[in-house]
Amino acid sequence: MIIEGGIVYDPKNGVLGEEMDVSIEDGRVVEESRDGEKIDARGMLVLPGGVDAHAHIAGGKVNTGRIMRPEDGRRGTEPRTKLLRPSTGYTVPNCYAIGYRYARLGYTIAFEAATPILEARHTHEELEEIPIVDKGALTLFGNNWEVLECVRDGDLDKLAAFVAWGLRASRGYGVKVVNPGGGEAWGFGGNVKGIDDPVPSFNVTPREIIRYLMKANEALRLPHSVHLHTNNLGKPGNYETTLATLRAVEDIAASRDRQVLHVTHMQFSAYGGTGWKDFESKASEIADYFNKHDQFTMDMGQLIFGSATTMTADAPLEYANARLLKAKWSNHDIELEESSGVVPIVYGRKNPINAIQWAIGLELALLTEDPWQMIMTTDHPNGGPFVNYPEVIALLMSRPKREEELATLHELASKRSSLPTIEREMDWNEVAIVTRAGPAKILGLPEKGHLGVGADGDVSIYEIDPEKVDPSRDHKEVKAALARAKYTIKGGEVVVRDGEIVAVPQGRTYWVDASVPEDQAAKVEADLASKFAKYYSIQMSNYMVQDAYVTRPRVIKAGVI
Amino acid sequence: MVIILKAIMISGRTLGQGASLEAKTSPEFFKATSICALSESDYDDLGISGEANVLVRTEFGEVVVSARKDDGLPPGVIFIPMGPWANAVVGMDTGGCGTPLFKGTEAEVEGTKMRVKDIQELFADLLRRGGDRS
Amino acid sequence: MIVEDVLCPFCGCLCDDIKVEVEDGRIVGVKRACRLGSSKFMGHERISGPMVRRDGELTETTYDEAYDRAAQILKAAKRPLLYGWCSTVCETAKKGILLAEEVGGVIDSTATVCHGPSIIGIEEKGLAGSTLGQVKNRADLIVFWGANPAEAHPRHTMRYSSNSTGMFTPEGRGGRKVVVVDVRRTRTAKNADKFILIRPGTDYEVISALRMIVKGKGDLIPDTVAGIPKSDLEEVAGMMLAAKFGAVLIGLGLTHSRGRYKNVDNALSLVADLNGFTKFVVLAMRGHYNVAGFGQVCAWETGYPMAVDLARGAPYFNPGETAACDLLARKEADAMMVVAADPASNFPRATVEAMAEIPVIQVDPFPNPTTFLADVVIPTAVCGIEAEGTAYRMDGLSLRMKKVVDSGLPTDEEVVENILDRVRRLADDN
Amino acid sequence: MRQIVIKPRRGFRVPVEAERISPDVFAPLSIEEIRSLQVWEGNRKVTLSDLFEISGESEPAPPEETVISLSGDFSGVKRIGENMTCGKIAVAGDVGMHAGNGMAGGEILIEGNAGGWLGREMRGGKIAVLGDAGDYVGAGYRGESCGMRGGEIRIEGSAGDYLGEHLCGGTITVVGDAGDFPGIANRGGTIVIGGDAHLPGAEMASGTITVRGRARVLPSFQRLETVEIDGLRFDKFLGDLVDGGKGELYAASVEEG
Repeated sequence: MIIEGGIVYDPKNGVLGEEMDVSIEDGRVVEESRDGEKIDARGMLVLPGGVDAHAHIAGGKVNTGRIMRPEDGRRGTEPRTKLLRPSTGYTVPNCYAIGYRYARLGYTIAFEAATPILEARHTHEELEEIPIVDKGALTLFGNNWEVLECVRDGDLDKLAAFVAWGLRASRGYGVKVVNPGGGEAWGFGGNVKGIDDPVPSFNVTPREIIRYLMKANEALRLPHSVHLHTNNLGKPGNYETTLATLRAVEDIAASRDRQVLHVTHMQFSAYGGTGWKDFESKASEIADYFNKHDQFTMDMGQLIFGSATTMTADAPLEYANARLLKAKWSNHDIELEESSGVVPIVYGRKNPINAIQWAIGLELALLTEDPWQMIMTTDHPNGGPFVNYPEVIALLMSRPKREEELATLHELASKRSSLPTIEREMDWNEVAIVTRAGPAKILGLPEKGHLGVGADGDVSIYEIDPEKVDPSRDHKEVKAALARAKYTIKGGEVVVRDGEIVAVPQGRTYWVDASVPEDQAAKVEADLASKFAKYYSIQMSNYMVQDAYVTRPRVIKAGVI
Repeated sequence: MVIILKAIMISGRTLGQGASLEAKTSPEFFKATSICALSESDYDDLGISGEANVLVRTEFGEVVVSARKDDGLPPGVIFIPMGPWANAVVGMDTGGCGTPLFKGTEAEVEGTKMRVKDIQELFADLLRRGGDRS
Repeated sequence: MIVEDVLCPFCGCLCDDIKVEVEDGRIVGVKRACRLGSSKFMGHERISGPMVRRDGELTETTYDEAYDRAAQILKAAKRPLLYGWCSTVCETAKKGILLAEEVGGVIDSTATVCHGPSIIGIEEKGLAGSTLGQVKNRADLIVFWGANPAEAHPRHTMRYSSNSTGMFTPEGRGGRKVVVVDVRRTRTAKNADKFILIRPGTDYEVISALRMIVKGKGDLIPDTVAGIPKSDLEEVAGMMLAAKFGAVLIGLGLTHSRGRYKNVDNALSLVADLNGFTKFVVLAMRGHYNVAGFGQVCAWETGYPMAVDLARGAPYFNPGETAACDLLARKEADAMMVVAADPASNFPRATVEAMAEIPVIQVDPFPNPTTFLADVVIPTAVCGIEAEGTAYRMDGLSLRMKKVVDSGLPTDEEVVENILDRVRRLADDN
Repeated sequence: MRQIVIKPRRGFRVPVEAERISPDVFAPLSIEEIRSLQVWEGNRKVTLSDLFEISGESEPAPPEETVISLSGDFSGVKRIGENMTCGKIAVAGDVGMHAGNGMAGGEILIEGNAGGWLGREMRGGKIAVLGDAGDYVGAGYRGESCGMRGGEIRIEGSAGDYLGEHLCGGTITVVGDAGDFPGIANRGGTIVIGGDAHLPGAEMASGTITVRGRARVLPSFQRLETVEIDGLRFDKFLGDLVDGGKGELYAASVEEG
């Protein structure tokens, strides 16, 4: 296949809006294709397929969201066709809608952001049903008893061996840490209040948990860094916790050419104020810190006005949300491992808190100077559904659009954030970084997010001419074009044409198989055997995700050499 | 004179019914399921004894089942294990939520000399009705 | 040969520690299973072979003819109902949903006569739950409300709840309080520290009274509530507030009684209220071993957990309108396919009469009254014993069921897939 | 006024979904175009005239001047008058579920009985039923926090369970009995029940419910005083206190025990 004459942005390979051909053969980008299929992309924007590094798209929490929200299910309903299964849902779409909607946006890979090991089988059952895109799942470690005990005992080698085991057991891709220690405390209805607040019964602190897991992550040379949801997330004044967390790990070095820590949906962790009354943005403090510390990355967690479904392993936060909003509340604690919660929410333009939150996400993205440190996300569906990515990109590219929006919001959005003063408008190269090249690098996916030879043949083509359209002024055109890819090509196959799905291949599931020394693995196995005998409600032999649940794996090797 | 007891009928799982749940044509299922448990006082009030049968009647139908004493039941509540005998007297209204009222049907109970129908007999009249079988 | 750690395909406990002894390809012994589970492992009478009804009689036939007949019936129907899906694995459910899409049918599960109202309650309030192991390790108070695990889930108390031991519960039953609320003194009630006998159909009022007491408004409620002295309710509320971790385990006593899903709705609110003071979770005591699994699969595939109407190609969900008993009560279904369930036994008689008037396809290992009404009968392997696949425990935990022996029979999944293929071929012919 | 008369050609065992039967849809169409509107009978797409005889003036008219007369048994026909904003539908007979779904204006008169979910998520207009109505009159869709937000529903007979569930506005009058949980989770609507009711106003936050017959009242309602309305004495209750509600419940007679 040859994609002819498009305006290509490929930041990783230094291609900045050049008119050029892209050739794909056998699913990969090649120098020159002998294959006859030609796609005329003249006058169109050509990007690598989009990479979503953080979204809640599969597993127990997501399905709980669907089950408790039939009122969401009926939004976005589309009947089946000869080619497609039916779609339902807006914030919690069914599996098919997830795949189709990513593809229509030009996205070709997405990562489920939080999977407990015990329930990973369920996550994979759903991932297998999501069509078209490649996917993977990050595995939760931050409240796991085995982790807490290794940290308490100061046994880093055993911890690394357990992380490797846990990734294999869950067929997981990376180490996710959510409100470390807080999830365990929630087992008896408590929480931790900061990084030095000890976890009940285990005598370890969140600081220690984070540091140890980061060290284990680097000892295993995992493709992705630790992926952290900070303590105190969602609370006024939490930027101090966020900065304290980052300062606490400044001495840890990355084992690979990538960040040493990814802090996710930073919008929810960049709050000032002592309560909701004096709630304000501290995005500039966070961004300043990131501008001086290039070993850290973040994603936005941008808020989208309207309906959302919050879902997170941060269960105490969700209980607080539900009580505050008088909303329906689901909680799910997972024995020995995690907790989680799901609460629907409607973000209102005239709600001062929501308006400030909206501004914070944009401030973070625009004040962080290096786009390689930043990923565009909405923490789907916490900040809002991923189908709104074109809206977010348009906001990042257009100050006039931001001003138009601000004019419709509660005035505190302008007063309690610096957004009105920010002039920066991202260009197409920066957009390509924060939606493609950056997340691929941050996740450690060398074949994704670019169009160099050997890359996966994942390409998105939009009907917008970057040489003619001024995104600042023509932001509506930008948003419309990005919402409906002219073509999405997945693994060399055209899956979207003119915004419609034309083929439904099945993507692959990434997981990381990390090797560890046998003696360490044996120590972990012995620990776990005892835990299963005494504490788990199932047998150890029935625990690990079987191969039947990952039918098209792409296994990445890592580990202690 | 026939003594008629007014009661609330509930149905539910029992061990015996459950153990033969997937052997519906077995004598074990018949024995475990075609029964009606009554409180001791209700049982005695009916003037029955031993292996007596009772006729349970509701506005939705009637069924003959064999009576049992159950010291866990309060007077005025009768229990028939979930299954076709119980369902012979349950109404089909789904209360707007898809689920019939399996517990809480007002019933009348009386002693009877009639035999308990076995499972084939219970469905015999439905079979004859058979619809479009082409 | 002993096969270890086998999952039990009976109730929602989905015990996964069963030892099954196999000799010459037959099961000769079962260890650790309860009476319900053992009975299933040791086997029952089976449907002898595929059958179709000819001249009013079920007559043996080939699988191919049975599949053809089934496909023709479904294809001809304007309002086919595809029901069951809970005593089988998730892989069957996936194919079943696809089949329902293909024939424009309504698909519903046995939850509709079980915990369907609990799910509708969850749609109102959400579910503050946990895995069963969390209860085992932490709960110092267990409340069984309208649930009788002693007969319905015999190993529940030992493995997961009142009598289990765990990290923070080393004393097991001795370190726990157990409260039972029911309309009769069940075997479970006899083992309780506190038993509250309520009148049938008054659950909602009693829960509201408890919520008032928990929220410190007990002085506003009357001295008796539906016949229960306020002091009894105050005692229960006191036990709840004193608990470090309480678990409310709800049964069909709530969902099958007057108030139905609103009873559950209120129980969920009680648990949410209690979390303002201490830690509480609530779990539904699901009946069939994979009734939870159908709900999960149906939710991720269609967006809704049961009672999904696919007549217009887009999923529509409204129990009360689109549940199996609704369609039959209104006699609107014009064909029915039953997979791994026995509605003829489990639905009200008047509802079953509607089944007798329409063509019925049965896919099941075992003969039962649904067989009496069926026009096509297709015997299958028993999932979890003769076929592997996925099942979800009552708490939503997914596990892989094993195949212990070979039956030579097609699996439920294969049967549904065969019918689906034939339906598609019929569609192509038109 | 342009009148369109619709009569079923036969009975419907399989339900018909006919949300196109609405003055807003009919208004700009000729009679021939109306006949060829698509409806569903179960899983089959058919035209309106496949199922119904349709007569009336051929020329389009504004929707507010469009009257649709349904004559015969429409109990198997769902979603009549869905989302209508003006005009009138008159039914000489019964109607199926979801009549007047999301209705914003205009009028529906049903001389017979109405199925469940009558006036679901209604925003304005009037519905009158001379017979009985099913469950969920003026309620919401599953999971939503608001049902009916405005308009009026009057039922001369009795109503089923969950009358006005999640009512966020508007008025519902039932001359006969209501079933279980009328006005549950009421958030500001008004309900008047001429007959009896079981557990009215559960979880209500605001609004008013009047039961002129006998009511079983939840223990979470506080009896305030006795008041006289239209010559009838009522016990006035405040509730549902379990959720800090400030709704008013008036009951002429209270079931004890």
